[in-house]
Amino acid sequence: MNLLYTEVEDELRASVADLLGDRASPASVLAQIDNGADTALWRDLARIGATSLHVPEHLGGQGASYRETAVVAEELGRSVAPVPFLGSAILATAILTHLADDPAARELLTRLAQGETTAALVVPLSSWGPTAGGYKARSVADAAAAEVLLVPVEGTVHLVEARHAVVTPVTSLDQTRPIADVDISGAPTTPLTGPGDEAVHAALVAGAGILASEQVGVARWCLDATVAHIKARYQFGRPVGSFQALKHRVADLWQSIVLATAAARHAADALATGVDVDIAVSVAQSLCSAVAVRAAEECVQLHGGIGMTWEHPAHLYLKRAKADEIALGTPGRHRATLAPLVDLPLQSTP
Amino acid sequence: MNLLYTEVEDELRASVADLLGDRASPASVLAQIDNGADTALWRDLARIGATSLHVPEHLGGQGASYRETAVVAEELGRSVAPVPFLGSAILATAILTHLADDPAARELLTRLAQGETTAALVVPLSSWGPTAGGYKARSVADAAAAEVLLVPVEGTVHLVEARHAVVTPVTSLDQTRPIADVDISGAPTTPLTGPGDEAVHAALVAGAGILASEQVGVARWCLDATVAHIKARYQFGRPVGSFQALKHRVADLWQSIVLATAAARHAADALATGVDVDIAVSVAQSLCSAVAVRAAEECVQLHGGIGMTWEHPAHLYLKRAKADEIALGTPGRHRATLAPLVDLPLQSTP
Amino acid sequence: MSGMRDRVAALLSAHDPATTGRLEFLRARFDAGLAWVHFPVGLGGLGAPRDAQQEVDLALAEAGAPDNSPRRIGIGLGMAAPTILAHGTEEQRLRFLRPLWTGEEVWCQLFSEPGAGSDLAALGTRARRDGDDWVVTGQKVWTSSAHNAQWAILLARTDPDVPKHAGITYFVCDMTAPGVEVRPLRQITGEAEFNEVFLTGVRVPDAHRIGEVGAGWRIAQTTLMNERVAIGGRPVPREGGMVGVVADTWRAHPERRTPELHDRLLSLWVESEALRLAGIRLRQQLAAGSPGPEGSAMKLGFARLSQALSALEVEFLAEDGLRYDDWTQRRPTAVDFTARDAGYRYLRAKGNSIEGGTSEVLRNIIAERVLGLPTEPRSDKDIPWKDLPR
Amino acid sequence: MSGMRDRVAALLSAHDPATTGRLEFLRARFDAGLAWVHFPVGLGGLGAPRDAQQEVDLALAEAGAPDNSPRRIGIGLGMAAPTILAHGTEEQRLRFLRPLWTGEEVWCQLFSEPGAGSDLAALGTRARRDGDDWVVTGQKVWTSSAHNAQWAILLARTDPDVPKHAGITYFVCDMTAPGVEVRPLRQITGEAEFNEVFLTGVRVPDAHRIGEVGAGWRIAQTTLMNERVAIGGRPVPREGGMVGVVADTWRAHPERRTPELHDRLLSLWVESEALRLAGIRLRQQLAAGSPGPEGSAMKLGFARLSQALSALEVEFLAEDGLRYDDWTQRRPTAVDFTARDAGYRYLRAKGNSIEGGTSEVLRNIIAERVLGLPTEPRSDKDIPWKDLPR
Repeated sequence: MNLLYTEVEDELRASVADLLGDRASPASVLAQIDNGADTALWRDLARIGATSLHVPEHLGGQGASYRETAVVAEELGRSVAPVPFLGSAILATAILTHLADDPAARELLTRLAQGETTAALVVPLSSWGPTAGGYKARSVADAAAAEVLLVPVEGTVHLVEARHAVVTPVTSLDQTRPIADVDISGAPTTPLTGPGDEAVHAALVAGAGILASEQVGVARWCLDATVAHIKARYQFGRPVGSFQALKHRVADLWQSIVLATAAARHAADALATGVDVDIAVSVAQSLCSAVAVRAAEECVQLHGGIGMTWEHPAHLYLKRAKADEIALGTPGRHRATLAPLVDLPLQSTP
Repeated sequence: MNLLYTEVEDELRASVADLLGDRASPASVLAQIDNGADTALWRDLARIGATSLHVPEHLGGQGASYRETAVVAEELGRSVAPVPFLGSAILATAILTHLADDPAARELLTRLAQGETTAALVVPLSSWGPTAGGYKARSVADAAAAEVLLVPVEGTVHLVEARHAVVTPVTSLDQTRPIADVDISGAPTTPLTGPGDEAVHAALVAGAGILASEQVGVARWCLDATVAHIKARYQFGRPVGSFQALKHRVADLWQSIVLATAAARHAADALATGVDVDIAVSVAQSLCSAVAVRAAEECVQLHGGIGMTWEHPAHLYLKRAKADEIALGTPGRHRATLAPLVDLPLQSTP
Repeated sequence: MSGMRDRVAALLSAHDPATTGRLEFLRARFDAGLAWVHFPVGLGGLGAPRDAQQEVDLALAEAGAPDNSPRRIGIGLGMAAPTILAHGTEEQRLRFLRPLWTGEEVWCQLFSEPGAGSDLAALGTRARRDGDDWVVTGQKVWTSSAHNAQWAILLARTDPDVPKHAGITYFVCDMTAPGVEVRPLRQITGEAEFNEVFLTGVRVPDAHRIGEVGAGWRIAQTTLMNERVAIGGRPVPREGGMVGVVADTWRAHPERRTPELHDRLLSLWVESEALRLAGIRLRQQLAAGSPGPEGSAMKLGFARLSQALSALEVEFLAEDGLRYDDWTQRRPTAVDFTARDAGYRYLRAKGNSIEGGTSEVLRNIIAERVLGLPTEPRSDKDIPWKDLPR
Repeated sequence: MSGMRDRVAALLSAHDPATTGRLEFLRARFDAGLAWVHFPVGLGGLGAPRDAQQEVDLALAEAGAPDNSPRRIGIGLGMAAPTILAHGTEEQRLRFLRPLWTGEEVWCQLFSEPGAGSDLAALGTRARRDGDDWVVTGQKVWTSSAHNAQWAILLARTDPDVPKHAGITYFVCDMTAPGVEVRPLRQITGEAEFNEVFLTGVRVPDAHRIGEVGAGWRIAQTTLMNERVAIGGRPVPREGGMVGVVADTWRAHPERRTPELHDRLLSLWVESEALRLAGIRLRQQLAAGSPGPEGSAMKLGFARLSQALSALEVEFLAEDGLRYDDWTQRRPTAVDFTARDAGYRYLRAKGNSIEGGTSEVLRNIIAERVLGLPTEPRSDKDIPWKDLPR
């Protein structure tokens, strides 16, 4: 188990951070908030390989692992860039990787990996655990920008061209992650061979595990922004960051981010190695969801009035953190998942 | 609904506080901790009428109500005096009041009210909700000092002379509230006529409601002691109470005690009037249990090292608060009780 | 008290609400001393006890009389009026109070600044004397109703060379005067309840100064005290407010319930009920003539609970919690937690621990004024405002 | 590293653990430089990297060699030894380190005082120079092992006329000297792990002074830094520590489980696992040569979790949680959370946020040293110790 960032990962982080710093600073994200997904940025992320790290090379990917992908997720969380990373590069890609014996899956996967198109998994973003799937789904992440939809119906994943489906964008609480309602009734579909339920499960687990790293990125931005603000903001003739109550609160926040970072790294490492995956992912989701929300809430509060304004980017992180808490299982649902895995049942099995 | 303290109640509080100040200061309680119940103090409390306020005058009591009794409970909480108030003056007395059609019950009630003897209800102090009762019970409050035991068995309350029972004192976490294991197997019993289950239920409800006021008293002592300490304790050339993080913590504590006081007053008022009793009691227990524990824990922590020593009385309040949290239903059990009462069920009833 | 009933009857018989115009009725009510009975005679009151008002309001409401839309003119009623009464000249009282109460003239408050929030006394908007006028320049923020207001109560710095509390003066500012620019201030909910107000060379006649030059800070305490009382003062029924909204959401969605959320909801329900009871207790204390400091506990609790409850609601709603009703920049005149969706409640509630005094400042006040804890070492009290670090 | 294996083999062949007396073996190990390999040659070490130690310990344990009971002599190993190495004279190192490491001489620490806890630099125990000796008078507290100790590291004030940090000197004090009185200090658990130590005219030779006169505060930082490292340094398996104890209690009592406690336990389980992972991460950083500041996060988390978990356990046990195992004033030499009942764990855990630096002080340190937040205004740094308010 390696919970550190490798040198390669640090370099990757630096190049992603450079790109995002140029193209998706919080201020520029805020300015373009009504434009939906930033497809130009997405293509550039694909060009530096950041969207297909965990896809094998023979399928057009970088042949690295979820460890590296998690580093990208952290940086994307830190910038709240509106790109279809979770929906396309994680969820859809994981499904296709799992069903890669099917030539249509393989073909699409290669196109996704090369950034030529994006896809979405048609389940509500809040999904966790066995998912019924079906012809309709509400609150589907990154569906509006997707050209291809992956629709699980009765154990089989179907591939549907988005132009044949009814994709209705809805107003998203998280303004930097568009959601849509999807209805594929009557659309021509290509069923993919292979175990669909398993593929969906694997995708949700991978998504939840990588989401934890995104949440760490969100939390870190919030901590950094808060610390910078309370150093610079003077009230009562002192920087407000010299007041002990505020110092203790940001210290506690830092402490919780130390824990969240370890948990998220463990989840990414587990996804990469296949060891201890289910426990690692649900531990990370339970913890990192709560830490990101708390960090964003403290960020708004400790910015005082300015944090309540539209012009300050703090709200983008609050909305992302709150939506991420729901995404791919709430903390409570992940704890319920953990209970039997760690032999802490509510009821004894007879 | 009157949530204030009346003038009469204020006077009652003053006289009880006077007596306890003389005879049961925290230091003197601590010094006598190994002696069990303070029977001399109990007799003096009875002499000023403080132990039978809610008992009708024709049964030897003061003919007041649970409102006044709750004020006494607050003061007893504030002093952690080791007297059998909860076990005898509340639980046993409530049972007997409910079964007062029975001459034996009436006769015992009168003796209790006049402070001639004490009794105990033989159920674990942790009981809440339907109680099986039976010939044996563990962790019974105030049983070791009781002359008479009230034992619910299969819907009937039995009166048993303590000398005929096996009463085994056990070491109590709360050193100021002795507990014992009781076994009445084979002892001669006098069954009391009347609805035993109802009587036990009424006693537990009254006990839980009054306990909330005791918890408020515990919490207030802890807040007062903490504030006094941090005003007087200098570190870094300043009173530690001038450090903002500590100020905010005691402010939050004060805020929670404001809420707890209102809830406890409401429970006492409801017990006195018979209106809204079940909701008022479970609201008060859920809240006041938690507030008392937090107050005691903060008290120990904010006293620093001295709060961890045996010689400082803070630990008596910590132990009382923690035991009270369990007594007559944990906060979680009271919330479970509330759920159907306030139409917030977990499962819908079909 | 029966005197009140007679006066109400007299007003109603002289001005039948069914046939009298709204404004005419309100003016008549003011002139009858039934506007705020605890105000002096001639200024809309009768010098009666404050709690006689309830009976008057009730009787008039029963008779179908129009009210003065108190929520729309809350700042005038709650903050400007008590201040003008306490510190204004007789001329100012006569000029301002009647149209304030009838709602003919809406008021707003120009106190907070971008650089002076919790530390209001650090404010930097300058007023310089020029003949019979003051010339005011600066920027104010978090001003509700500024776009509808005729008048503002204004704090401005008239002397930067003395310590910050000593150099502030209290004015009434005409919001229609040249140099007053109001810009909507958009919030994280998307709407713009508040405004930024830019003051550029605005001329305020000295006759619109309230109190002495340099006495503004002390006078502002009257205003702010009344703000806090107003916030803690509303009675609520069981499950009133946010808890009721969230409880109803729970009841409507059995399929989304989990044991974890159940216990959290019940905890918050319990705390909301206790806060409600504490509010009742506080009002009983006020009625008994012994007001306690519990108002600050109410405000802290209200902020905490509205945030925790709305957070739980969004989480509970899961796929619906991911949605938002509308990001349009609306211009609401009052906050209504029930008219919008869960996401709005969650975001708007974040302001509850900031507006009207942050929870951090409230905790300081409780610690120092209620619990008597020592203040922190301060360096900003004795040095001239212009030399403060910022 | 293979050099280590050869040295271990050489030690074992010269001193077969099966036939060599314990003390004799430990002395031989020290003299072979295998006690603490990162110490210098001649002082029990080889000047090797710190992480070579693990291999040595493992190889010796496998060979059945006795260890030096590190928990019994933790203060000597963790605090006195690094300080003597860093700041002592060669004579002092040679005199003290060997019997310290072998456990022949137990050490304790005379730092904290009733009036100087978090603010250790305010300590008032006086040391006055008298010929070749210092004469020490004062009271120390929270001294573990004082009743078994031969030696103490001692901080005393040698100059009250300079600011508090400047007037402290670091000594080694003979605990068997006349004037040293050790009294057990009973805790809320009933037991007395710690002691109060009263020093009355205790003579300490100047040769037992560590470092310069007045340099005590700086030197003490070495000691305290090593204390913090020691606390954060133990690796734990999943469900190691308090969480495992409480999880087992949960497993043992299906009849007491409720959904509410279930979710709380799982939350704490998750946090405990994350803390464990953070500890692993911290050790991986150390091993990679880039230690982070996460040690303070570990200590904060450990205190919080041990308290929350034990509190839950007592509540879960209900009628059994009302009981306590034993109030006897025991004299344990080390804390063992597993050897006693839930009530003991609950009470003892309260100390985890106080001992070795309170959680409040830790938060200050994190805020200032990790996050770079400004210090509070301080008045106590520049005035003579004797003039400090107290």
